[in-house]
Amino acid sequence: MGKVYKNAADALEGLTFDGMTVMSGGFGLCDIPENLIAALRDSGAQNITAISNNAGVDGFGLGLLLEPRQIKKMISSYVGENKEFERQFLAGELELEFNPQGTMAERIRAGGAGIPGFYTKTGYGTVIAEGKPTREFDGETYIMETGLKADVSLVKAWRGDTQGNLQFAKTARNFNPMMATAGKVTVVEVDELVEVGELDPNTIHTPGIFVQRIIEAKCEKRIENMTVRERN
Amino acid sequence: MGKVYKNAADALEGLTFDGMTVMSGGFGLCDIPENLIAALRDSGAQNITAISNNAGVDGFGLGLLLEPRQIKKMISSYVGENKEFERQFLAGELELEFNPQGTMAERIRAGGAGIPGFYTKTGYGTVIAEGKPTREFDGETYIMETGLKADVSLVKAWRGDTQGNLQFAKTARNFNPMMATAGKVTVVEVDELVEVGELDPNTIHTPGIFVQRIIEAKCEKRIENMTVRERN
Amino acid sequence: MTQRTGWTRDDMARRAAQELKDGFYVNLGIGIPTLVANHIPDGVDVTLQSENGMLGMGPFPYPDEVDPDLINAGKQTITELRRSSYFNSAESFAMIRGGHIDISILGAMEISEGGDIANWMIPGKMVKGMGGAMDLVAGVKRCVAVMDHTNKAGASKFLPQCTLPLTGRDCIDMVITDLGVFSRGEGEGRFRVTELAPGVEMDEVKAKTEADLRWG
Amino acid sequence: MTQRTGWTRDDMARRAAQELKDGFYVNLGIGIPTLVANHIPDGVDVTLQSENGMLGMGPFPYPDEVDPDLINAGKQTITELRRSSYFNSAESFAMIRGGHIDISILGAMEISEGGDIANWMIPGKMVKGMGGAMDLVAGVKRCVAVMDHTNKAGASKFLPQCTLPLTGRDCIDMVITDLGVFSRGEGEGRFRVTELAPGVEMDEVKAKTEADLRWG
Repeated sequence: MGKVYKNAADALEGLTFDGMTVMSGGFGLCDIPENLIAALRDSGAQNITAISNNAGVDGFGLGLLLEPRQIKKMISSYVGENKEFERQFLAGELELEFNPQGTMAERIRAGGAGIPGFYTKTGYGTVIAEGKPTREFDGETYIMETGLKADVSLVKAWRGDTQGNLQFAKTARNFNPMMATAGKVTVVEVDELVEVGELDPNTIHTPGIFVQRIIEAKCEKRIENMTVRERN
Repeated sequence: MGKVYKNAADALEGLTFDGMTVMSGGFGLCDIPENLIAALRDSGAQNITAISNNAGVDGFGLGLLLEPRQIKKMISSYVGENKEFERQFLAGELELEFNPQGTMAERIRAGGAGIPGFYTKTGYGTVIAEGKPTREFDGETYIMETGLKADVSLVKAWRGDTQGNLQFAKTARNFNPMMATAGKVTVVEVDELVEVGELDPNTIHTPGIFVQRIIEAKCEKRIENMTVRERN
Repeated sequence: MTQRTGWTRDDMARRAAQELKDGFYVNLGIGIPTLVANHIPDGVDVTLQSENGMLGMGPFPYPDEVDPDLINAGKQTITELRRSSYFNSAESFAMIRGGHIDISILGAMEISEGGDIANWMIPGKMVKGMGGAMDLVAGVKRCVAVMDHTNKAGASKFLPQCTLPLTGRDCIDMVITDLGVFSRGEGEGRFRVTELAPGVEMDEVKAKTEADLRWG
Repeated sequence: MTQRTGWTRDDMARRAAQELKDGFYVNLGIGIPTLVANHIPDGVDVTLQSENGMLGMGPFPYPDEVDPDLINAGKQTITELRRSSYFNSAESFAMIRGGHIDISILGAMEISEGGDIANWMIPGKMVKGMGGAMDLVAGVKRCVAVMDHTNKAGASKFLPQCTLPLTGRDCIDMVITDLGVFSRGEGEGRFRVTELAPGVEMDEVKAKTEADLRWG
């Protein structure tokens, strides 16, 4: 029952198929599961529905899957740092479902938590609300959003132990913990794989129950928008 | 705008009133906000609706508020370690609303997260579902539960800094973090009050935004059910 | 009274422990299910969840290890393991409700032939509450109920319909009693007798069971 | 073209910063709102939230401090403060949706007289998405929009109804433009002119505003 796999290709073995739904963690290019995304591309799976806050950039992140046209549909809150994405979208080759970022985060949490639907004020009165059930609470109208799940969730963490307990670094946490809960199978790449007992049980962000496979892998960690100040 | 108060009485000053709704953290007697509960009793507030997983024991925890009959209604998942509770309930002096423990935890989280309602399978087909709206998702029926909020939340944490950032110890976390988010005003007692910067930002369980007032206080930390094994 | 045949409480716990598979995440209820932890087969590594917010529950502490901040859902003092992690109650029940726990073994007052369970209240008596039981039976992947087959008066607790208020509907996959094991697969309506306790004859089971089982 | 009167982008940011009170938790949008951080009044201590999962956002890093694991919602590299805390996106938006952020200052393409805001898409152009904007305007206690009063063609951006797809309905409490400040209190339908930028006359505001304000 070991959860530790040799490398990304190994970790995705038997999990990929045409028409699959994949969640992919990260925010912008910050701690995306780089190696697992590349292995998913190499698997050749087609017609993927990808749930990810962003769509990567050309040649990196989910951009890797866009070029060989493996993605059929994206569910995201913010895209378009990516020329190939724009081209496919404008040519009608790519479906796109925008979710408000908080709604998306909550839908993923709900999916993992066995909550099939919840009400939110976000998007009421906008195109986002079109076709969605509404309900009044205390005189205010809310729209119903549904839980999201995936066949496979790809997650990037800072440290993980051999039981799959995870810690995330700083703002690299973002969508990763919820996605870990919402995949039928969750595969994780970590900067540092440690023995069980090395992580303080009080400071684990994702308990190992949500993790089925884990690899240690080197990450490029690209910076999308380097902004610095001068020392005076 | 300092959040640090001298003691429990000081921290509740101006917050208590007849008919108020109070959330009180802890599980059993494990890390309940002992000192704040005692100060709430001393405030003399009447007709309190108390939201707490349990109701304390005679003379400790929420039991302190039961004896002087300050509680009108309890929302709990498990009670009755408490003779006075039983007496008042059987005499019809105390209203009691049972919630499944997970539904209760999620209702409190929802209250703090701006989610007025959500669907769950828990309790479907039981008395808990009576009178609640239902909805089908993928052929299964779920019941709707609503978010819970409080006028004041009383929370017990292990360590807190002067900005209200909190850490909880082991299983003493329980309901405390969600309750911190669901109070109009959240008052916290900690074992250890530290300076800002002493807690690792990566390991904070409750960010200070949810905490309005904080005190350091000595806790008795009663053990409800001491169970040990022998060294052989 | 004749000499008792069938399983003792400890036997039932031992039999329930056979349902645990290597790598499982497990929630054990109070009573007989607690004893299951003593009978986990060799080579089977499971992680115990405590719904008040812990994975990787360890054994009871030695007297000098007792920590008031470390208790299980029965409010007993416990210990942590190297693999342990802590989380809040909302996260704990997200885990339960979301189907992440592989198996729940829990006590029962009554089980119906359709897999309903009643184990939280007796009308007319002081009701303590359902705690996490309703969430567990609604959320956990597989639920195994352990109970005596009959009550003290000899009446069947395995019934066409539960007479006590339900904890959950159509959620029990296996029932282990002092007389044997009763199972139903995914999508099967009724239970089959899949095992008899030593010395127990099918006739005795039939005589003591009001529920309509698939006897064939 | 005549010499420009009214506020510059920096002036607008400075004016917006006056809305921050000591102890506030604040979310700043991109564009002019980002500049607000440079103008926080002395003696006012606020905590900046970044919706990708941080409270206590610090200034941009020195070149040798850059950390790829530490970015803001605009994906810019930032730093942490002693008070900082990190959390996941669900927790971050629970904070926003639950009304725990005191104020959001954000850019706008159009504002309606009823407090609607449009700031995320222009039909016919490539749409990048709303990111967290819809959650912010729906959830934060008080929303202040900062925008130029007119577009490059001189047409009013303060309108009876937004012509662009909405980000949120009836959610903006104050509008700061290059011409002045427009406010409405809790439960008030329309905005009042509460302040004019230096050199700006009410007639100019009236001429450049299509929205029906409470001019009185």
